[in-house]
Amino acid sequence: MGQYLVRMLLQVVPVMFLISIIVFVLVHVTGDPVNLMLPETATEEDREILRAALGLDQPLYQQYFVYIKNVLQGDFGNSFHYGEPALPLVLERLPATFELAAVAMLIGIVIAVPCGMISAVKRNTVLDVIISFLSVIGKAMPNFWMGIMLILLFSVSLGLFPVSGRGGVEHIVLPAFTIGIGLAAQMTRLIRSNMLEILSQDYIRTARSKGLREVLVVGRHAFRNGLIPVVTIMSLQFTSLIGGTLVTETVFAWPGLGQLLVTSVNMRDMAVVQAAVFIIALVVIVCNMLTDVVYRYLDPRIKYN
Amino acid sequence: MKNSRLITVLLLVVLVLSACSGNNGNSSANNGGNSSTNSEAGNGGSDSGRTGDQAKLVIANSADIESFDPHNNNNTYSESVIINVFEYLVKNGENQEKVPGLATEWEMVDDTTWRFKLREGVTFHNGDPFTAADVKFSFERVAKDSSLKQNSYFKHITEVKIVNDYEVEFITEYPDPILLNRLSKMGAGILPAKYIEENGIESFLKNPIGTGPYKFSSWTKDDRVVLVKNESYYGDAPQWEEVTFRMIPEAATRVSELLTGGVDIITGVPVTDIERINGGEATKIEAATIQRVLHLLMRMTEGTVTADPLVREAIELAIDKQAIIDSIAGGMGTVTRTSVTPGNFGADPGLYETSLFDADKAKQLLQDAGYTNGGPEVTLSASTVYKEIAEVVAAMLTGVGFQVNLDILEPSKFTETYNSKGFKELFILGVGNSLFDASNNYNRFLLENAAGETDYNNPEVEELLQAALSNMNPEERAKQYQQVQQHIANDRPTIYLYQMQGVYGVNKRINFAPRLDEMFILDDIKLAN
Amino acid sequence: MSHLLEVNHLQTHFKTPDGILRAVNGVSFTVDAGETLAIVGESGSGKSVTSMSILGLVSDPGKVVGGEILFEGKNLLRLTKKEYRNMRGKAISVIFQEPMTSLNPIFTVGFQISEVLRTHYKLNRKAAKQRAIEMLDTVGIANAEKVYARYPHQLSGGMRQRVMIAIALVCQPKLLIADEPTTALDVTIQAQILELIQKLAKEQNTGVILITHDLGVVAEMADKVAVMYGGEIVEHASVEQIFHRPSHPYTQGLLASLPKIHEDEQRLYSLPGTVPNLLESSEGCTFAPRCKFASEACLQSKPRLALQGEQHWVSCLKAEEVRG
Amino acid sequence: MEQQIKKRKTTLWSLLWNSKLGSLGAIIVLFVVLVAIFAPWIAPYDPAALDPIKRLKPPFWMEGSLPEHLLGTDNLGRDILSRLIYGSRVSLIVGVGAVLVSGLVGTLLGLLAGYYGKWSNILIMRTADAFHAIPSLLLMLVMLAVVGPGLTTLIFVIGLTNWVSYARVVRGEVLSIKERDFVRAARAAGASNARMLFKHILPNIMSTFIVLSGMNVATTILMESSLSFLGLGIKPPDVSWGTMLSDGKQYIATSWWVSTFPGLAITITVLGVIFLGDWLRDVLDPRMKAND
Repeated sequence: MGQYLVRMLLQVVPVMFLISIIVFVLVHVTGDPVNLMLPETATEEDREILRAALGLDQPLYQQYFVYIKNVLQGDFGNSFHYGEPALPLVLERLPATFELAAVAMLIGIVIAVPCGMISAVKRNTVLDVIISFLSVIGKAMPNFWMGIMLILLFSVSLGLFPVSGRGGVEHIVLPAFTIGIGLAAQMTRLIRSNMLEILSQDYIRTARSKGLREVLVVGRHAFRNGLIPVVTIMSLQFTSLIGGTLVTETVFAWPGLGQLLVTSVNMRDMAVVQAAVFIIALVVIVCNMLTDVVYRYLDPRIKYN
Repeated sequence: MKNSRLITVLLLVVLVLSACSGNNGNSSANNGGNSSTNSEAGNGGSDSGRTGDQAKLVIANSADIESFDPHNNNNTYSESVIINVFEYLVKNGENQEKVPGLATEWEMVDDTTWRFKLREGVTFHNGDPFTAADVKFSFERVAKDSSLKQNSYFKHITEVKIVNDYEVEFITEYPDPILLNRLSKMGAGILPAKYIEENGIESFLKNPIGTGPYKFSSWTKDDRVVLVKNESYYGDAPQWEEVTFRMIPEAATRVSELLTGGVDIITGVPVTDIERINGGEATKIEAATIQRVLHLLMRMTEGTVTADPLVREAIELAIDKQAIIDSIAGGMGTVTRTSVTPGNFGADPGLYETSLFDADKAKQLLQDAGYTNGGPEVTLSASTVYKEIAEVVAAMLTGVGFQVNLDILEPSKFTETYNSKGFKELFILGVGNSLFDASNNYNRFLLENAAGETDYNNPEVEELLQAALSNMNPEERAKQYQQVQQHIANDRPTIYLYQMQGVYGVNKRINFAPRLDEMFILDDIKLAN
Repeated sequence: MSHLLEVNHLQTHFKTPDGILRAVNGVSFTVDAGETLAIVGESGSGKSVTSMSILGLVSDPGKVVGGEILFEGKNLLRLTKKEYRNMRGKAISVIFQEPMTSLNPIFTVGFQISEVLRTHYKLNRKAAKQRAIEMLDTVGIANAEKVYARYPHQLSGGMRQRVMIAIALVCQPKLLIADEPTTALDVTIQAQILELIQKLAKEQNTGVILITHDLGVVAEMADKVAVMYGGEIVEHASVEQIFHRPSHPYTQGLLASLPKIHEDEQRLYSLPGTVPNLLESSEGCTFAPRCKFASEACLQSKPRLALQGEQHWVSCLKAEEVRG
Repeated sequence: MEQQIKKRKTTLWSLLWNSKLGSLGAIIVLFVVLVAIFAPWIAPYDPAALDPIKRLKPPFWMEGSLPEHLLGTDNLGRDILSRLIYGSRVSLIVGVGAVLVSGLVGTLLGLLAGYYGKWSNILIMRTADAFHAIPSLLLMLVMLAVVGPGLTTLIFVIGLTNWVSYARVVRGEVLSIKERDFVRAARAAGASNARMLFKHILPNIMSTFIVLSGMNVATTILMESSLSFLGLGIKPPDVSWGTMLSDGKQYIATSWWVSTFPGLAITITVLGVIFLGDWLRDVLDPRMKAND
């Protein structure tokens, strides 16, 4: 186990290194931030001074080394928009996005697991067709569209939930559902096809031949096996949510990472973008490793070798 | 046995995840000091901050403030919020006349020296007294540090001399007829010298203090700024216990918040929602003219089609500005042939509330200019903010025979191109004026500034503008600017589409009169009855 | 005398988009306690569907549409779902062909054995474990206690099949269906497993239906043999009769390839032609297209299962000619 | 024999016919493709022709509608039906174009990684991991901010951020195909690398490629609308469903038709693509699960 973790960590380093290069290149092709940082009245001289101050007059490889050195010390530079260090700016947004992603995920699971299983067990019945159809529609609807609709329906017309912002439990319902419905749609499809495959396995036939009740056959023997690939997919979806909630965050004025990213990209606030990409990448990698551990725990066939 | 194992795994995952987010919270608490603890207070207070609570006000803007540093801010949203925390020496009165703020009296000693008497008995939010040292500190900071966004407005202030604790002298590099205007705009906010020198600017920005009627409570970025009443304010007692500025980027969401009573005032109401808000039981629309005038700037560089005055005239005549206002702006706008609108120094009323439109003549002009088959090809650039307007303008130009390439740029790309003077023939620019002075409008046509942008070059105008820059005689100076306006209207390095209005949605429990300068002066916002 | 199991004119059909597939088309046979019936045939002949029909586990889109299955005189097809479920694993058990995939990979073998006990006898955890370990011991697994906590992937194929046998026999069923129980195993293991099944069946006086395509196995184990072809039984007799006096050309074909079995199983099926299309109901004998004895008559009318000697049933118009 | 060949030819069609959802998907996709191709002949108006006076007129069955604008007009008085018809072009071009780009890049890299292995494998797969760890929408945001939006850039930006799934799947396929007998035999017979790749391996991963692409077209169409929402979509005078939808979002409460029709168009098209894709998956590659 320990050895396994060490090996995983050894894999993470080159990936993070590659990410640093991708990010560095991206940021440097975005061009000269100086034009955006200074007011329109600034002279060419002002620009030169700022460029030198930012180290932008150095050769590219040198800039990269300086950058890597700083990053290793946890210094991603200052956000020129906020005039504060970039890393804490990113970190203080993480909880909001985490919260949203986690609740959305939960909603997705709560909807998708029963729907997917019913759909598979009752395959080709009317119920299955309805669930399949709804899940395809859920997947095909653009996120922001659904968000605005939910606001109009549940807040403006019915007055059940607050429109936007982050606050009490009632605030998270609509944004989490906006994301959760999309997730549920995808997961339902996945769980259905997974369960279908598992229900045709020999050991399900064995379980039935033992005289087990169908609930146990499905709930114990099929579900547990069906869970294994679903865990992987859920982790994939969760990690993609960390950077992927930005549309929903904008609609619901949810102060998470997504909003910070949109603002920062629009402002060319590259220190923040870099820090955010790094942090997200790190979260993704950590989640992947955790998934791996859970996966191994769930499936006794996989050993740590 | 198996189940318990599964549960353990799931619990473990949840624990690790929550530990992760917990850590992040902690680390931001370490780095963010007060802001993170405060943000929780802010969140908790949000429900009680909803309308209905008499002493609490919630305002929704479309963008977050940039920072609590009044010297390092460059947008109106920021100023409209922090103007309640940091005060200026001089304030704008109802008709933009200068009235006492933190300075009670002022006089011009000579062309480059101004003396200000400071208000006594004023304290910062931490209890420190406000004195001449704070004025010196504040202005020398913004004048000397070129990395501050407001620096360029103040860099000609060479020194602030302390005469005594309550008297200062401003020394400028050259005669500045609009120094008072500068002292009443963003960038002129007074910071606490002692506090900053003791704690450093970073710590100050996390827990900013000023002299204003409202104190900083919390700022959750991209979410909300919460201000609370300054109990020891020297002026009339502030009337709101707590004011929350929320950041809601989506217009549809802002409107929904207003309609459901989540907020009291929203900015940037889409014109199509005006009827809906006015029809709402508890909501109404308030609109007011603002300083922003939409320009259509034209490149006069040798060799471009818009170098031909006939073409430029055709462009002005081709565009039906009133129609644009009536449709896209929902009637909320004023046509103008100058950007120095009423309320600004040097305005020429003869050019206001008037516009030229004659599509037939525009066609004729193009014929005269030699475009007999196929009109000239022009590229029209605009930011996505003005996308609709650009589309209509393009259609109108196409209508009289132009071949228009529409070039819509995402805002920061637009700013980048603008700052590097990279536009082709035409571009649309919204220009505000926080100085309330014609110089702010016309300095772009100074030879030096116009080079590469419009390449406007009229020696007469250049002479007038240069003279007005440091002319300390107001009447003469106003005349000079009025002459410039006539020239610009004839030369057309730019034409004006219209002067915009700020459209606000307001809960009926509130009386709110929107301002020309788009500020939220919180104590002017009152509970109805 | 009433038989342990009596299957009469069993018909199991599958609905497919292309029409109705008659997988089992009027099959009848009997099994007595302590007796072993072997059902032989190529894959697709309907022998597995027959066994699943008896277990009541024919899955969609298949359905038992006719006939009766009398178990101890009771018609299983009339049972409620619950009654049927209570029979499965207790009175009637099954051993499947694939020990590799027939055990659930994420549960310990112990759990999977005691699960049956707990389902049918409401035993508590401890008692079930006790009994399961005994059973593991019975099926010849050394270190039963350790193996109890193992996962299937940690066991060899032969061990897993022993576990399957343990699961099937732990409730001492009256009827055991062994569906090609040794096909997937090494030749050396095969014999051990068969021996084990035989031994335990004798001890418990269990009736066994052995489904196989391996005539060698049949010779060793069976008392009676039913040869299936195209969803029908084409020959049904005692094991001696089948081996000494095969009366159906298909049985003969199977026997003819017998010596080669141990070299390469593939050659068992080297009969000319292919498995019949069960979608089209032919008027004549289903085997006729592949039969070297076939005549016009064979293509015209369908033969019926007819007594051709003592307890020897054959469904062939030319049975006498075939027997030679 | 002849009969068998005939049977095989009809198989695909009859299979499609037998799958109700599959044929529904095929009909939808075919319809959209035809509309896109024949847009200039079908559309009643120039999609860019505006008339601010006739703005925000409702569709024909509602009060205040104009008979000449069947589905009403948008915020600038443009004909929504015409814009929908023309918008299908951009949505399809972006959808298919981006998928082709990511398919080509991903397949190529996947082939390299799988076939040559060793260093190219490590480098490519680690890069894939790195790309995977960066949220794709963010990547697109940055790239679009650099290049500036436009049809071509949109295709390339979406395409270049989505290559990872292709690379992974193709590499996996190549690894398993490489071990199959016919490939080993060909290699033993001295087939060149190029010949191996193009003659033996590429044809074998075609079905995987098609199945994956079906899924991706749907995702891409949705992505285009998300980018439009963030202000980085197609710029006028070009029109896409995504831009129509996001332009109309502020009129949802007052003039629902402006955004509802493009929203429906996207939903229905994606529905069609998914149905068709599911069916293709079932037919071509039953092993693959809906891992989109």
